[in-house]
Amino acid sequence: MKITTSPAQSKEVLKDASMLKQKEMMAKHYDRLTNAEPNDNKVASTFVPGNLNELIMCFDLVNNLPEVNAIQSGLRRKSGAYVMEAEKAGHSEDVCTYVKSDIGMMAKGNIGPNGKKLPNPDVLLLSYTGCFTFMKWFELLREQYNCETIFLQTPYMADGKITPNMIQYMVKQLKEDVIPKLERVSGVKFDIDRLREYLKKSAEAEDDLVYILQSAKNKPSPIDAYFGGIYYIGPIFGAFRGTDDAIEYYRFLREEVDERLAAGLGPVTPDGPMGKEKYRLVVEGPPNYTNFRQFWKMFYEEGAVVVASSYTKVGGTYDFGFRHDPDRPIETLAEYCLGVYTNRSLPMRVEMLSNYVNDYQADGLLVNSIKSCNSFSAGQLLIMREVEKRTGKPAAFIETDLVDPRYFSAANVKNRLESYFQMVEQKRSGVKKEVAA
Amino acid sequence: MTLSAGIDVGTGAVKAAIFKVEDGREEWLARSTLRIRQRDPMQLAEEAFNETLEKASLRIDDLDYIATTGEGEAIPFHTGHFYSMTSHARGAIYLNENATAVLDCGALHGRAIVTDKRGKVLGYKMTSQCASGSGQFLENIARYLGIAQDEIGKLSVQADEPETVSSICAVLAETDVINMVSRGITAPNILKGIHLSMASRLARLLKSIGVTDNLVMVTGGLALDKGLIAALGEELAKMKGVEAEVTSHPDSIYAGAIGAALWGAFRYEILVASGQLLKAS
Amino acid sequence: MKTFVGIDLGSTTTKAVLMDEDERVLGRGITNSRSNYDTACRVASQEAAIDARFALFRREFGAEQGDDAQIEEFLAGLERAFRLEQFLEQLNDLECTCIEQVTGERFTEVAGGVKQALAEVFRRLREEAPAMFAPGASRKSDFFRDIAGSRYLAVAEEVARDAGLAYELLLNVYDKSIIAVENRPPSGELGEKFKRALERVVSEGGGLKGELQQPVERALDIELEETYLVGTGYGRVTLPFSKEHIRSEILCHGLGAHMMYPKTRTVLDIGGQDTKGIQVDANGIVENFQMNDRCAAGCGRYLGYIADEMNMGLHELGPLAMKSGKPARINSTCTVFAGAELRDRLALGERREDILAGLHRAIILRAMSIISRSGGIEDEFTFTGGVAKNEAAVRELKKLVHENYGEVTININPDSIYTGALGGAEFARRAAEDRLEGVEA
Amino acid sequence: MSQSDTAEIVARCHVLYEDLNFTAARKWKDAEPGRKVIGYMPVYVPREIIHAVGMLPLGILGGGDQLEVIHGDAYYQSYICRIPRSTIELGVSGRLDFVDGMLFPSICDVIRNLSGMWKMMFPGVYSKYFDVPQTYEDDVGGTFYENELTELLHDLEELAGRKVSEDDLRRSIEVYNRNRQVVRQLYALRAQKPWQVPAAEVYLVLRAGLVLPVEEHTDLVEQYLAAAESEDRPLRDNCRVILTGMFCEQPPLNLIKSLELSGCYVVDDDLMLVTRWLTDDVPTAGDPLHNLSQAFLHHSESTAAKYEPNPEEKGQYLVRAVRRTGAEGVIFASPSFCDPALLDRPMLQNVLKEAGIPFIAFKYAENSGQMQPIREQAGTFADSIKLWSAA
Repeated sequence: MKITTSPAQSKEVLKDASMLKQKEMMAKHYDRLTNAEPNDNKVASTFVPGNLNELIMCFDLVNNLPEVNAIQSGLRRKSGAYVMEAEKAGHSEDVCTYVKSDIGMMAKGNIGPNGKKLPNPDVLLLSYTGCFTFMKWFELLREQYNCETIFLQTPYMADGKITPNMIQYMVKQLKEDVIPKLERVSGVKFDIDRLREYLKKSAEAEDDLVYILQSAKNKPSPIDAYFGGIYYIGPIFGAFRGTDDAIEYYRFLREEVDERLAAGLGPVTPDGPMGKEKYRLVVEGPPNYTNFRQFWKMFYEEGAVVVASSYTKVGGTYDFGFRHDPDRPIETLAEYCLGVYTNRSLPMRVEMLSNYVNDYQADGLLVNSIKSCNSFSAGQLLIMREVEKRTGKPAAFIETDLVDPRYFSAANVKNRLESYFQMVEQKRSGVKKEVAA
Repeated sequence: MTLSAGIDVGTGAVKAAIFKVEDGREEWLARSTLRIRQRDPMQLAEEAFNETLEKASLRIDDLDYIATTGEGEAIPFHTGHFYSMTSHARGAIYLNENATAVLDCGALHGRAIVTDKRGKVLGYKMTSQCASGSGQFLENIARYLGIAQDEIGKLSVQADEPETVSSICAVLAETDVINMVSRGITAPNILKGIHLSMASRLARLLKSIGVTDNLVMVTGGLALDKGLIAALGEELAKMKGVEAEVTSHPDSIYAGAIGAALWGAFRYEILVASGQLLKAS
Repeated sequence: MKTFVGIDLGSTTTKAVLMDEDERVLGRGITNSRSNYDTACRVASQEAAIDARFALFRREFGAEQGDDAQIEEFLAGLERAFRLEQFLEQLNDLECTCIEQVTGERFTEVAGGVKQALAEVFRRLREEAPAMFAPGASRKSDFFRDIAGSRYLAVAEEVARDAGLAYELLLNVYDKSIIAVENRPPSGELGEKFKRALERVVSEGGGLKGELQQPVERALDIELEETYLVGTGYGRVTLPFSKEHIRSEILCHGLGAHMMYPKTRTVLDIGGQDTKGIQVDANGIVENFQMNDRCAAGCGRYLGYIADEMNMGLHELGPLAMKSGKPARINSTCTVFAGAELRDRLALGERREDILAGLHRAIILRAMSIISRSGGIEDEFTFTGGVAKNEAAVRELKKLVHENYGEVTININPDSIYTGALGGAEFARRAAEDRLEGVEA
Repeated sequence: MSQSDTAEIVARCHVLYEDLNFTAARKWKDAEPGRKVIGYMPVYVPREIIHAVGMLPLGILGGGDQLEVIHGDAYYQSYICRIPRSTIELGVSGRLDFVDGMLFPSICDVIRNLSGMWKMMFPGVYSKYFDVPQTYEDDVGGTFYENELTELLHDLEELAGRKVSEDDLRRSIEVYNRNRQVVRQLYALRAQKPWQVPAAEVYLVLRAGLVLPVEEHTDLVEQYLAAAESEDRPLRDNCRVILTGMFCEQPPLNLIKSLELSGCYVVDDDLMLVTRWLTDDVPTAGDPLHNLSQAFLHHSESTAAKYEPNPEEKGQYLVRAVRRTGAEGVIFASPSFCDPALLDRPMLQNVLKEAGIPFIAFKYAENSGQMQPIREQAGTFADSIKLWSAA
């Protein structure tokens, strides 16, 4: 068992070796970003869902993800002040706090998690996949940075299928607009074989990711597929997909999970190995980052482990067989974008979550509804009801926000979670008593 | 010479003022204020207005312009109506000629206004939505804590470790406060916490309308709450790019009535000058 | 005897239910929740214990409730006398506390006058007290704060006017004192008070009542052992109980409603700051639930604000709203803006009863949404919580339930406010039973 | 055509506006067997196509301030705007039971997701998320959009059980061109004489177009135009403003009235954009779907739901509208919790600032009841323009 104490953060926090490794990778990436200017690297800002890391790498561009910056701000408890800063500048209280955290961060000097200034992007690659707000977000950034903005529209999978019209539209955009513009900005000629090479590497890491996420089908689950899952998806949803680093990380992680599996152990929490697995949950919706540990604790303290989550599919849905395909390099990028979780219709999401509840033998579905993200949140109450109906398992609903601490009410969330766990427990013992009688 | 009256119908009280304006000199002849307390505001407005007339030894016919503001649109005997931010802006400039920003802190809404030196409104914004940062909320909490209105400020400035109220909804925030009491947080620290959260909202409001190094005059029902003024000062000091100073005035509650009266006189003179109206005398 | 206690610590009131080994309710107690949760629990438990004594008296008489008119009359008299004793005790406390508050700057010149005025106020309050507890008298509420408060304010205004004093001063002294007095519940010497009350009843009535003294004394001697306690409700996290003594209010409300009406499938509870829709199965086990979100719009507290704004008692709102034939359309149930909306509409000439009726409808509409979220209404439907006592709210609820879910049985129990505490008490009883049987809790 | 006065026409429109059971559309449907009604949500759908297959396009813009929402709230958290919940309420309560299909155009994530909810909640009804391109090159976005239009046409043909010829489509385009012309005249008249054409009346007259057959609506607008021009109404001392930011959920009628009461004449607005989405007539010669696509790509209104590829152009449409109508200021009124409108707002405001055009902003919900804060803000705006217009 590789459990090490992290020396960097507060001393009591326990982390797996993989988490430390991942942290190193992230640190390296941020250094690359903040050193982009002296190193003469050009920077592309883009989004997690439908991000085209392989393509970006083809042009030697460094990938900067404003969403991840916002998450980092949330984890470092800076997002609250950033959001307020954006509101002071005239943004409404009502709108997405990811955007406001990013804008507030810029207003306050754009300092990254490593304490250094993040570079101004040379190009904004606006792929609005599964979320309309992205469009406004980059219009706002464009106003600020005044740099080239490349737009890639991913049609919505409203009818549960990818049509030839959609693929054709995306391929055309990529070939006629995105690639030529990226060539122009970077000064690097596009080499399709280079893209194929990266895509091959993506697929290799993707295999391991799927293995890791599906390990939660075991009892007890060796991973937490939500709180832990957020660490696991970091590299592949961000700037590492298509790199050797990612392959190595997921191989390493897979071994770690295998060790725990063999030993019949549960996930590792910030307070050490988790106790007895009492509840298995499927979680829909993003987490809260401002009170991440406190939030996680409400679960592991009660013996609740998340065995599957939709959030770990926002940067790509791999568990139904999709892999980046080097033989169809442009089409595969289009299919990847089309398939991300928030680009899927509500009936598709219901189907997916119901299957998770059944396949992972969960006690039920928990929806964490995020104030900021309408793409996720609008319709979640119906999703919840449908999944309940299809699986016969009870669901629960809590409300928080991604990075706005004003929307995290610990007492409120804990009250609901407790009620939910007690309800599951009561139902079980009710069943037990009936069986006994 | 122009004689004008301003009548300000607010949520808590009705204020009236009469002015004489001659060659740019403004003379405040009379004033009157009546608390509403579940009485008919329209009737009270008339009462307060009559009181000022009496104090100024004038008859209604002597007045050239009767201006209403606040919720006084329905007063039948008015010449014109000015909306409260228009009149508060003018009132603030009257009370302090350097006050080019105004924070009108009323029972339910906060209003931030920036003006030029003449009281011309350049920008403004109101708070909206939930009311956890409102004066009404503060009043409820104070009552709960057994503290009189006029004591709030004094206690608040004694706080050593203000406790912030987290909830967005006022009702839930009330529970927060009850929890604080049970955790042994002192009244000064609770009140200061509320003041700070109100102040933070109001400061954001000021910044968002472009207040930078203005002198901010606080008007409205909470203008005399020292605790709020102090908290505002603190919040503004924390804000980058804002060097604003906060001030108040013993006559701050009359800002609306003063402004309405002075705008009334101003408007009257324009109308006379442009020949749209013949001066009576 | 063994007793099991359920305490429901709500955001506005705290309720306690005392249960015996046979699942029978012995007593119920309620008090204002206040800044001090320990005190609220203590007072509610004490109130339940007092109520339990009356159940025990009845048992000693061998009578069921309502059986014997004479005994009922006697017990009612005894209760009134007991309440009066308690009221006078707290009134004395309030007076002392008020006088202590007359210090500091604002009183420098008027201290003497204020103290004199206070003495006069409390003299009048004491004088009128027996009438408030006379047979058939109606009181604004049963909480000391409400009874004493409303009378104090009225009497103080008169006294202040006569004495030429600022009413605000007397108001402030009261505001400061009432919290202290509330947090200092009446002494626990119940036996003594019962005896004094008994004497009062005997001295006023005489005759037969003398013979009843013995069974009463026997009942007073029974020791009530608190075998197991379960806490629930909003404030439960702050309760000084360990985890196994705490249940979520959802489970408690579900079970409590099931105990009152075993055929209950859907429960609506409108509390001070939250509204819950709960679905339960045939055993009272919760199947699903939904609560209001971060905003407390349309909860019980809303009516409190409205009552304050209209300067009425909470209990008077319903009856006034019932007089409306044409409820106003109210779209905002934000509690704090309720007052503004009210003023707006009054200014526009709308009638008070129509506005009030509209407000009641708005609350119920919001509750209907929450029920709908939790899965709708199935027969039978039980409505609990403080608002269930409000006839105007109930009228709107019945209408909307029937319009949207057809003919369903709607249960409303006069003791519905105790639903959560009742569930808690039953959980306590079961936990003790399980412990006895060695079953894991 | 008999001459009616404005009050009469407006009263008729008001009845249509308040009718949450859509009696007019029901009557149209019942008048002939086999008729079908296709509901659509804001902002834009190509109504010409629905018309060409012989169906009635029915604009569904939420429930307004008179609908009691009982079930709709069960589907949405408090931080989501109001229109989807009232729309669901309309559906669940049976008020849309005569509607044969629903179109959910690409507006935002909330309405997009509502399309999937509708599929699950009303499985028997045709429903489609109508995707539009956000890229405007003929070969890229244009081709995609033409394919989307073709798909919609095929779906509707199947639903109608009949084929549509190119001439049918051309005729429908012509009919809608005519409607667009009279609506443009109406807006032009109001910009010229706002006291003759109050904003609330224009709104009601246009709203009627969402539930009436287009031919009937064109007549109605013409009648109103004639009546409005012949009546003399008093000119008030109001300032002239453009009302913008409400591209989906519509404000309550009282809000529009309150603006004029507090001293603002509305000389242009972006209410119910579907009626003015295409800014010019659509050519009738040539391939009709291609023409519709071209009009969408190159001659359509700017709004928060669209991407603006050219940073120089961002918000310029507002400046142009101000110049065109002689407006003295802009009022931003946006639905609460509307991400696109509210995120767009700061950018538009920067453009106005640069152009020296005064503006104010506030939020509303379709069922907002308290107009006092709105009157106060609009009134202050009007005050400052009036007091200082010469200064």
